[in-house]
Amino acid sequence: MDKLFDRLKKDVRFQHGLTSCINCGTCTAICPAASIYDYDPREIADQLQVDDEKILEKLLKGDTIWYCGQCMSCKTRCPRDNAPGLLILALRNLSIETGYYMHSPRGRQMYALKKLIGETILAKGYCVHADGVDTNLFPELGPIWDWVKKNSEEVYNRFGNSYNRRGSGVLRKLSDETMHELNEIFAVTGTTQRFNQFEEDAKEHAEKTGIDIDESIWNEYFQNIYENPDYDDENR
Amino acid sequence: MKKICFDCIIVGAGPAGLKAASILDNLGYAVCILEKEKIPGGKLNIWHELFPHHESAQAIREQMLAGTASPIRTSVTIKSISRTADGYCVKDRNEDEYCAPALLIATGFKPFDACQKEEYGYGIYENVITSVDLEQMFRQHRVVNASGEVPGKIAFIHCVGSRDIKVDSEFCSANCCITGIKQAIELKKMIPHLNIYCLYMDLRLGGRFFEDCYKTSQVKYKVQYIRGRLSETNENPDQTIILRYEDTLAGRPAKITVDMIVLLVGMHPDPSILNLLPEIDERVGSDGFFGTGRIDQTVQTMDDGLFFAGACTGPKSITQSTDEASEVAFKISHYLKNRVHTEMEDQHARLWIRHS
Amino acid sequence: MTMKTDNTSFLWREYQKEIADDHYFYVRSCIRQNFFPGAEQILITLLTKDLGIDLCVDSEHTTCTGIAYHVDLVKLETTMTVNARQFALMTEAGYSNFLVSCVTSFGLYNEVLEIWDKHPEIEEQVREYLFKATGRTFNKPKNLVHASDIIYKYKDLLADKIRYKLVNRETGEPLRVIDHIGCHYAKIFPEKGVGGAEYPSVLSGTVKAFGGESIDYPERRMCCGFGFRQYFLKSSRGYSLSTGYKKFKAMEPYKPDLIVANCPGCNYFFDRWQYVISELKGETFGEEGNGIPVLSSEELTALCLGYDPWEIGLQMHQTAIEPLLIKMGVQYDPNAKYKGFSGEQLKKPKIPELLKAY
Amino acid sequence: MPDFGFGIHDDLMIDHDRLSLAYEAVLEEVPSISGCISCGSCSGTCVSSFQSGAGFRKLVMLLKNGSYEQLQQALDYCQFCGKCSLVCPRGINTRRAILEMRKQFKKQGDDMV
Repeated sequence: MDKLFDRLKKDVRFQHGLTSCINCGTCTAICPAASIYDYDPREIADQLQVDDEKILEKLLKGDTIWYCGQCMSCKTRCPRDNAPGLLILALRNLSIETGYYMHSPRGRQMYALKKLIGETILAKGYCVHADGVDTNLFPELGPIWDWVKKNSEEVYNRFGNSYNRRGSGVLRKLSDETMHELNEIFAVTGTTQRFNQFEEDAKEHAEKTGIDIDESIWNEYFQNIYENPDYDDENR
Repeated sequence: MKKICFDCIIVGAGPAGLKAASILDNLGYAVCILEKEKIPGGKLNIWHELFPHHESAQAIREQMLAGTASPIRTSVTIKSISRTADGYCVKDRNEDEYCAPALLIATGFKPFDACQKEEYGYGIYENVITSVDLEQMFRQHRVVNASGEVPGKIAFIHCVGSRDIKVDSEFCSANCCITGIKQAIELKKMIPHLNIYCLYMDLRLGGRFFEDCYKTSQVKYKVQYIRGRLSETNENPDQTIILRYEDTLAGRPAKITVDMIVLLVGMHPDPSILNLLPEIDERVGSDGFFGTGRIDQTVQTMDDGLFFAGACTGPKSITQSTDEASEVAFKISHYLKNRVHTEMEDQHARLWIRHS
Repeated sequence: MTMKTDNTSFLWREYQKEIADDHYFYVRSCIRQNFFPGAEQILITLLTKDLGIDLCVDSEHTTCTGIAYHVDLVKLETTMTVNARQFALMTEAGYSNFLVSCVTSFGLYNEVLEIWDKHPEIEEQVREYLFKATGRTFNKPKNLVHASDIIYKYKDLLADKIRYKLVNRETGEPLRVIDHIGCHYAKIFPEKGVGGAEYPSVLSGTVKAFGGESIDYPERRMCCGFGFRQYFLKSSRGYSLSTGYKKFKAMEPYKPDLIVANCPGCNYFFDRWQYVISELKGETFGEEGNGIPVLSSEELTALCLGYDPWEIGLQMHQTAIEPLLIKMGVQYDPNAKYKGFSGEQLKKPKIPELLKAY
Repeated sequence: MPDFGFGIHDDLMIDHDRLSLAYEAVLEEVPSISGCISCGSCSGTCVSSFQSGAGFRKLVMLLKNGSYEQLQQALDYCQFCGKCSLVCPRGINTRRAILEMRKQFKKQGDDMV
């Protein structure tokens, strides 16, 4: 297998994301994640300046790379035109490709995201759809959302009159052909395979940690990693 | 409209121009200095004290002016520079012509226009000033914030317009670190209770006695150094300024609120004379400064009577500028001597005036 | 962007991007169709009816996969190919100007076009993927703009038609407006935003044209806190809330009458975090237990032009909009707020403990 | 109130507006610490930095930033071997400074010394 660094360098986001770092910290200064987690984008850029396989492997297996919120504020400020946010995308991609993402609690949350967002895309054609979102999963949606959900036909049809039906208004149903095309694109470009990998890896991990997992979204494993990815570490 | 001939014309009456003139006229050459400003002295006119010894800029200026007997034409706006068989002819706005076999460009530098770093708030927030503005305050012996109060907390921001691809200047201006330290000490002498913070990436203090200055600022004046580059400023309702940076030694984002911030603006090339000069593309560096910046003398000089000295060939301290000017003055002398030997007909070019 | 340093003052402040006059192919936002569907719909009306712009409202375009991309679910190749399909639909419809209502999408389309620009071999590969999966081909858009760009471009024209200015009817004072620009609008590519990344004028310019006062406050340029995976996973949702809270605390001393955002996600978070903060901390940021009303640039424009607040979906906001309506003197029917599509009076939603509801 | 399942985090940003009283006090006794240039010679030579993760440079930084908890932990590891004062290019009386730091925290009710 290629060296990890060689694989990382092939990612166009790595190429665009790092020229050279002078450790000035203008990125970390305004990084929302750095104010909340033990996270420092400057350090990540600095660590990637040297071709050190061990450092890279540690990053790929750790929690750190999953803390970034992708606001890309770092890109605006860098005096050397780096973009730590892009490096993060390249690192996470490699972490998934190598399977190292399963080494860290925050990496393992990929399964929950696949359930929440990935499946919505392949079923509805949108990243988010009202039918799959409720105040149990997202309590901050508030009482107004319970009202919307309860009266969804009455509420949404005011805006284009095509809720879950063919048409061009909001939350319209996409045609079977479109959904077929979307699925084909996912298959041809390798994301379908990636989704299957998330499922298989999750199943294996669920079994190892003695947690139930099934096809439904609100299964025990989903609930665990959605609400507390460290559940496993705490058990030990 | 008149035409005057000299041995050498110097463009710029700053430290480099004045130094070169003093040497050339001591060697017996006829020199004329052209200056665009109303008074000679160049940037000495905007500084109060000079690093590292806190010498008076005004006194140094007087000294330099006293050192040369050459005529200095001020308020000169150059309209054109042409290369003639005899050397160079510089024409000003009044159609006066100054001709000489040698032309020395000593046009200095331009302080970085801090408005370009929008996120720093210069030109937006009143309590954001530059190192140049602060010198003006020093000259008036009055340092106050926008509301006219004596500040209690000031931060110096290093590398403004230096080492920054976002404003198209990736070089280090080399003199801002020491300028900041000098100004911090000056401020502390003026306002003893003041808290001063310097936000730096590296402190580049290569000059003689610079490190002394740094240590004095730390130990004697308790200036605090924070390693992190300013990322953005914001203004509070009371017009104090919040700075956002990373404390890179701690590896954490950080903030501080101050009454004023001083942006240590870099030294940028002043390209205004470039359009007037004959083709010299190969003698302008990728950074916009004149000359090649190389040690190799054969690349350095071209045998065409055009010379450069001072901060127009790269960021320099006054000492470095005058050192370079001295060296270039001797090169000019050498050039003029060689010319006299090879082209006897040039003899008659010695100082004559022709009214036309 | 490289610009020579002589004679320029502010590099970006006056910067104007290219915004085509007419003939747009429109792509929707996932988030906004769900939470602020009225904004999606009224944009179409504003452009076609009020401005007479030719707009293609297509029914077969999908998500751009932006959220999935930034939570690392889909591969870059997939995202690029899905985006290519959107461009194919535009090409097939005979359009070359692409109008995006979502800021995440806007940033992503720009990113993809930039990648193709720098790496033509990647574009070639995406063309192959797309053809293999769908049999489609595409042209790249000539002009890519965000919904707030068009409103900005025609702000003066719209201001002439305004029925309600952004002015407090009682005092005659301009309303104090916080503008929030979605991070991916200009932070990734400053040259793609009106006014660049630091002080974009795309919203403040519109606010001023409509009679309001734009407020500068600390944390103005801080992200709303979305954070993609940080928000979607409950375990890290505190990231979003904390960042949002920081912004509210920073804007509080300026007593804003209104928050305007050009990004569907930001709109959602500013609206909902006020509810969560009121429940968790017992704090509200407006007057008398009201929150600070939050509008998108379309909602704001429509409201000023005199559209019925419930027709543009403002009843779907958790933070009540009524304090703003009253200040502006907007005539509205409080009883029509919770009416359905059929005209039926729906049962009112539950009321939060602290945050005022109407 | 609904059970949101998440809350508002503490801000991990360093607030340099907060004056470090302990730093001021140590500075009073050992003025030479203001000359620290964070070069790290001390950490490089420190016999216990591999355990504490902090050489003298970092102690000063933690003291200045008011990160007292971390500082106290790190201080515990110091063996007073004095190597840091041998290598310090600014001639800081590091030994004296560390003793002063310890004294500071003892004063504030910490009885670790």
